Amino acid sequence: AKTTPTAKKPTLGLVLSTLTNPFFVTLLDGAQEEAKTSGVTLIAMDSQNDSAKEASNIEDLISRKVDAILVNPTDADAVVPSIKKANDANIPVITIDRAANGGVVVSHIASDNVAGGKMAAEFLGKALNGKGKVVELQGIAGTSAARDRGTGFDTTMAKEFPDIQIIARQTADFDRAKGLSVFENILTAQPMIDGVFAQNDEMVLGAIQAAEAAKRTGITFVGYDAVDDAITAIKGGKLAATVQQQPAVMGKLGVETAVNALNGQTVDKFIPVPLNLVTKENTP
Amino acid sequence: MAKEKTFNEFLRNSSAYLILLGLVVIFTTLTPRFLSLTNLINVFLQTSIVALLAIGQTFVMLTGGIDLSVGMVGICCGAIAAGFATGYGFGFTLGTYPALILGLLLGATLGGISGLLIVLGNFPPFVATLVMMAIAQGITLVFTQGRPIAGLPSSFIFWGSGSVGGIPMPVLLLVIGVVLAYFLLTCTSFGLYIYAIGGNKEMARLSGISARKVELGAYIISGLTAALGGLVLTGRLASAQPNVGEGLNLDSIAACVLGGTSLFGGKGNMLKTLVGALIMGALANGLNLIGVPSYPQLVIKGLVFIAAVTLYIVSSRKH
Amino acid sequence: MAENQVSLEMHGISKSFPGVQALKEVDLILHRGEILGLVGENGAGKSTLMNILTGILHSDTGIITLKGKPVNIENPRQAQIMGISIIHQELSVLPNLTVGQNVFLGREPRLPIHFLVDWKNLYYLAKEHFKKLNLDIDPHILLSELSVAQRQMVEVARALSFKADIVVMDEPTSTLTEMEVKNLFSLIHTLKEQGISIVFISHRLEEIFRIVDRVIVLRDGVLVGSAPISQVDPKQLVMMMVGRELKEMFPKESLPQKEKVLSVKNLKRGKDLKGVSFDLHRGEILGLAGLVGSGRTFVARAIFGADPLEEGEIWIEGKKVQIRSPQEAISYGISFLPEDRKAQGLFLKLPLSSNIAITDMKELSFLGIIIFKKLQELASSFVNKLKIRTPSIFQIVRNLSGGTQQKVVLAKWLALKPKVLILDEPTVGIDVATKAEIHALMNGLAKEGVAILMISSELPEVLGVSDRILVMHEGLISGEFLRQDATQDKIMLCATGGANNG
Amino acid sequence: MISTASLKKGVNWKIFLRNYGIVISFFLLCLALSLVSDRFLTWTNILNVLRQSSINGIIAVGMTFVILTAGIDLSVGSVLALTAVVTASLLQRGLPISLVIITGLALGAVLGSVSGLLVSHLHLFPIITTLGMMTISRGLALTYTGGMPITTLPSSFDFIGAGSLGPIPIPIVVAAFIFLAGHFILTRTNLGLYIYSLGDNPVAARLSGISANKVILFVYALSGFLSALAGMILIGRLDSAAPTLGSGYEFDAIAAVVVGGTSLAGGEGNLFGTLIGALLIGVLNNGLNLLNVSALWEGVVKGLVIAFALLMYRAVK
Ligand SMILES: Nc1ncnc2c1ncn2[C@@H]1O[C@H](COP(=O)(O)OP(=O)(O)OP(=O)(O)O)[C@@H](O)[C@H]1O
Ligand SMILES: Nc1ncnc2c1ncn2[C@@H]1O[C@H](COP(=O)(O)OP(=O)(O)OP(=O)(O)O)[C@@H](O)[C@H]1O
Ligand SMILES: [Mg+2]
Ligand SMILES: [Mg+2]
Repeated sequence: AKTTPTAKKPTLGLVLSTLTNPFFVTLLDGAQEEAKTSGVTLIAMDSQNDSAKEASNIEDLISRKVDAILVNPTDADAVVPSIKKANDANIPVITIDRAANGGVVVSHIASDNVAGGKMAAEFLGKALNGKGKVVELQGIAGTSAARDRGTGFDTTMAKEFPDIQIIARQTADFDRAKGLSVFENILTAQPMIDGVFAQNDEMVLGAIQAAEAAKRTGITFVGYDAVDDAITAIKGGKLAATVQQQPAVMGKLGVETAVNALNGQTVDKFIPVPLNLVTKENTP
Repeated sequence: MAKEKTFNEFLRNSSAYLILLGLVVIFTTLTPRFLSLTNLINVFLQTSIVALLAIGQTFVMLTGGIDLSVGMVGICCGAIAAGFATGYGFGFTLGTYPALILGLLLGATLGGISGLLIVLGNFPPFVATLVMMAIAQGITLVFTQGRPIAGLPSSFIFWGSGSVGGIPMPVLLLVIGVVLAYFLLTCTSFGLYIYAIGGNKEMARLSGISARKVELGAYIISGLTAALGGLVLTGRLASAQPNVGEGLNLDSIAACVLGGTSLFGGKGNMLKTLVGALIMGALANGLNLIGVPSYPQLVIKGLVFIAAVTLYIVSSRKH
Repeated sequence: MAENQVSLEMHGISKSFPGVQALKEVDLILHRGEILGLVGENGAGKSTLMNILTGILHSDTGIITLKGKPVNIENPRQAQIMGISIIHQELSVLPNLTVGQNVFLGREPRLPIHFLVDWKNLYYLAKEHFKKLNLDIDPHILLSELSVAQRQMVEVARALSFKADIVVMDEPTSTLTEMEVKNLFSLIHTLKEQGISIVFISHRLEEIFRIVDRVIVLRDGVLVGSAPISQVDPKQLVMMMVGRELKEMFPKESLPQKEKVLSVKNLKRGKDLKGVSFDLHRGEILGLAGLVGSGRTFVARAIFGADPLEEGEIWIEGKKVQIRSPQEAISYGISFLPEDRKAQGLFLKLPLSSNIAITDMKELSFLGIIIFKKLQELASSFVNKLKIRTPSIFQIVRNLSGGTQQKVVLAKWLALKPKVLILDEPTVGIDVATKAEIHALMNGLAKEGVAILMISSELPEVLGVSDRILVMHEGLISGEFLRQDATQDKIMLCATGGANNG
Repeated sequence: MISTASLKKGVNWKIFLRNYGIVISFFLLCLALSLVSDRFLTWTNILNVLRQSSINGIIAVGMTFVILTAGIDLSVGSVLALTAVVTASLLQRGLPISLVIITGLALGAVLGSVSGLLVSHLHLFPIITTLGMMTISRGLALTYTGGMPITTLPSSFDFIGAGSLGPIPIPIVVAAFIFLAGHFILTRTNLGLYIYSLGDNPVAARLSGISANKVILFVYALSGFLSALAGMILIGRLDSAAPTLGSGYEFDAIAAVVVGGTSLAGGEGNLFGTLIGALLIGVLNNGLNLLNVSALWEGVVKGLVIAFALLMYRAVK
């Protein structure tokens, strides 16, 4: 790559809430690709879903005097003190996927989890013709993703499809193995299930496995995230739909925005990344 | 001969310090930023929560027990105190200080319940504190409804994010905590009994010590320091997070063990626990500074654990 | 007269454990300033009775009266407060505390701010206390650095540091040598003069006759006799204990053969062993005497591969061998009974049968699968041979009496049918009758050609059993005697280093 | 002290409770659940519970062996993950299934052996050694997969997780076999006796000529091996292998072992207790789902039930 002798190559820090979830790994991939093309150095850090580790990571980035910090917060409130620290050190901050509730943020790049939950509810409601029994598999209790997707789904269901009954809400911790065993148990408890919304694809794939093993058919499954496995499942007719956020796009936009901001351009305060409902009709 | 022995003795008594020193030297040669004042304060700051929990953990481990609930108890106390301070969930607001004190009291109570299960219910410490971990997590989730509690008064946040004379509050509290605990262990009969119980509970009982009370005391202290850690963490994150704290249990145990505390009780000391915690903090910070990606960081962390203990064991072997 | 003031009365004490009636309606009276001997076979109930007195166990029935007042002793602390202190049969000191901390544990001197320990004063008091007891131990060092005998003396020192009216001594001498015993006895006399009453338990009858005023005898948990010591002789006493007459205490028959089974040359390891050489012959019982800490145990451990050697050679049946682990030693036909049964010999949580069988599993199994019939036969045969008192061969060893446990460890090593048998204090805590049986057993083994190296701190035992006697002093062999030439005085002279100087 | 005629009886009753208390607690829990949910005592649900407990059960067998020697293995979950992703990637490359299974199991045994070697030969503390192994294995699993799950395994591999032998699902059959084999080793073989003796008194064990190092090596290798086996069943059931698999499994396994009465100090305990412990945890999870208990309350309920189950008999002493 060619470098201009005058401008020093900027260094960006990217703090991700976790790197053990494919969604964020994809986000990182998108960011790294963009970093390579635009010739910036990208330091990626993993907060392991732990707000305290996140604070440490951001402190370490400040120690390393990076030019800008991209953060995908573990939590909107918990990240605020760290953002303030970066503000004090005059390092611009961009939030990705999850917003921060305070501090000065140059730009926020995200798709809306509440809207995603709503999207899933609307699809499932229509698919069931507005009536039936639905199970919701929840993510790790206390995480914002679980909260927001749940809120979007629940309020929409209650408002738009009053005849649909949510007969069980159980957590499976965003985990496929737990999705499998929890749904096995729910299948035993509930003789009639028409639809399932899982707050991520991992859980829904586990649930599908359970339903197949129990030979229970006629259940409409809806997931969230559109991971590769889920797309395959949609193609195979096992999964009805999944809400696609575009993590790679988020990562790419994050780096782009940071570079633009460092170059003195004005950037939008909020850069939305559109959501997509992937169904059999529009599988990529 | 005699010289060799004393050298071995020196190694054995100070292997934890040597490992820390080794890490510092390695990271300093790899990146000049490591040894800067701000970064050293960072290391202490990042270590402080785990180290606070490790204080109480040391008491418990010295009696031959283990406390798996420290992380969750800390989070629970942080959440309840945040509730009192903001009115969330309670519908009324107390001042920051009453809230903090109630948080600490809650920690002592939860620790005390674990202790009672152990000394009266005859539970193995592992199970009793595992149960307490589940219950503390449950209380937190039910109380917060799974949402973080934000909007804390700044006087509350100060305890985790503020600083006095350039020294962050968590570090200050840690230093005070370690000094107090060190004093308690070395200068009081309670401290002596803690070691005695860890050596052999039955024999301590035969010596006329009320072993149950002392053991109970250790768990209460553990609950108390867990609460302190939780409150500081809440201040540091400017919000009570229902979902952190899972890793804190093993980290606090690891800090004790890296500092040379025996899992079978009776051996260990407070300063070395602090050093054990600093080893982990310095490692995480240093690896971040030199830019090791996150997955290999895990591998390196594991290797350093094993190497550290190897050094300790090999140096303490009698010949 | 003060002597006749009753200080303690235990009346109708019964106690049962699952499967065992340990005590049946036992009565005990202790006068002020009296030294009461409590004797009986292993498992007779002596320790159980004393544990009830000191609040460690609770009796099923019975009344305890202290100075005329009935009392209820709930726990050890209460017993201490009532002026009863005990030296436990098993070491009950804490290895990771210092000597001084051990002595004053639970009663540390305090600073004016009450919860602070006055360490300086504590160590000062400990030192003063040790001076009174004629003990040369630094109170600052960790207990784990002491030898077993020294630990026992710390235990004694601890019991005597209470302001007690009654001191119970449950086999205080079992790990002590002559010197310390003498020391202890003069202490006991001092206590007696101060009006303190003492219950003294020992399996060494000569000690009973030397020190006690009156003796009571337990057999199978029943009180079978009580008499002033002046009115009984050893034979009668033994008869009361075992219920039949015993013949010679140390019968000695075998004649050593000349064939060398084990030779060690110039064993060296730091200051513990400074060059030890000797030969052991087929069918010979070689006694190894010496003071506590003279290094006898190290010789045994070195031969058995338990500690690495710095220098030296070991020859077995004329072949030089390298022994780096107990496993290798066992493969050469060496057995080693360690001195500390609890720490090095027993599996307390396992049943008696497993404890005995464990060294011999290759014989007792097929393709690694245990043949239980054989295992049980082996265990039963040793239970019979050594008269091990147990409700069944599946009894958990923790629940056996002290002396019985010692028999279990011994059985474990005999089960191996060794060529060379090393016994480190083999009869510690074993009653007279069984001791005679063990000695007979040793003689029998020697006759069959087993070479035995016996370490013992009990000189009469060494003199009675050995064909030849080696004496150690500070890591070196300081004397050698044939059976017929040895006397207590000669051995003591070598053991204290006197022979080298003069 | 007055004689109490009932005391002798009382002693036996206490011993009975101490030995079988966990079984009684377990049946009481089952009874309670069958009263509140008519779905609980159905054949499918019983199979469910057994199948879900089988993975934890298999790991807990290895954990019991390790804990009996006074050790502990925190690395089981990560070893499971590492062996699972390696197995899955070999399967995707189209290697013959039997070969892949053998390789995976061998890898588990090797990883366990590394911990075992460190514990036995260098005398490192088991907890920190296996904690190190835990982070190393997790790191390797993540590095190897780049953090992404390996998906769509050949369907012929499904039988391990989803197949059944007659009416009994394969995972249950495997777990039953492992429990029986483990029980046999512990109670009927030299090795079993050596394991108990080593946990009871390592000094005496060494002096008794037991090759302590080999025994320790064996238990950790077994623990790794069984973690790998559990991992295969898991990926067979899930039809995918994520590097995050098995996190937290160490606690479930240790809980099963300890709730089942095995002492963390070693030398005391048995696999029957572990079996009941694993089933208790399995039934509890199942019951929480059947009764649709909210995620927020799950922790409290779980903690209280386990505490209550143990209080039933632990407090009598
Ligand atoms: N905790 C226990 N559980 C079961 N049985 C026990 C227990 N403690 C002691 N016993 C049994 O009670 C009997 C008396 O034991 P005790 O220890 O009092 O004997 P002792 O006279 O002190 O013998 P020794 O001379 O060997 O020390 C023995 O048969 C012993 O096995
Ligand atoms: N198993 C052991 N391992 C290490 N050191 C030991 C062991 N046994 C004894 N020692 C130490 O060895 C030193 C001297 O040995 P020891 O006192 O056993 O000699 P001894 O002549 O056999 O006397 P004793 O009659 O007490 O056995 C003591 O300081 C003691 O602590
Ligand atoms: Mg006794
Ligand atoms: Mg000795």
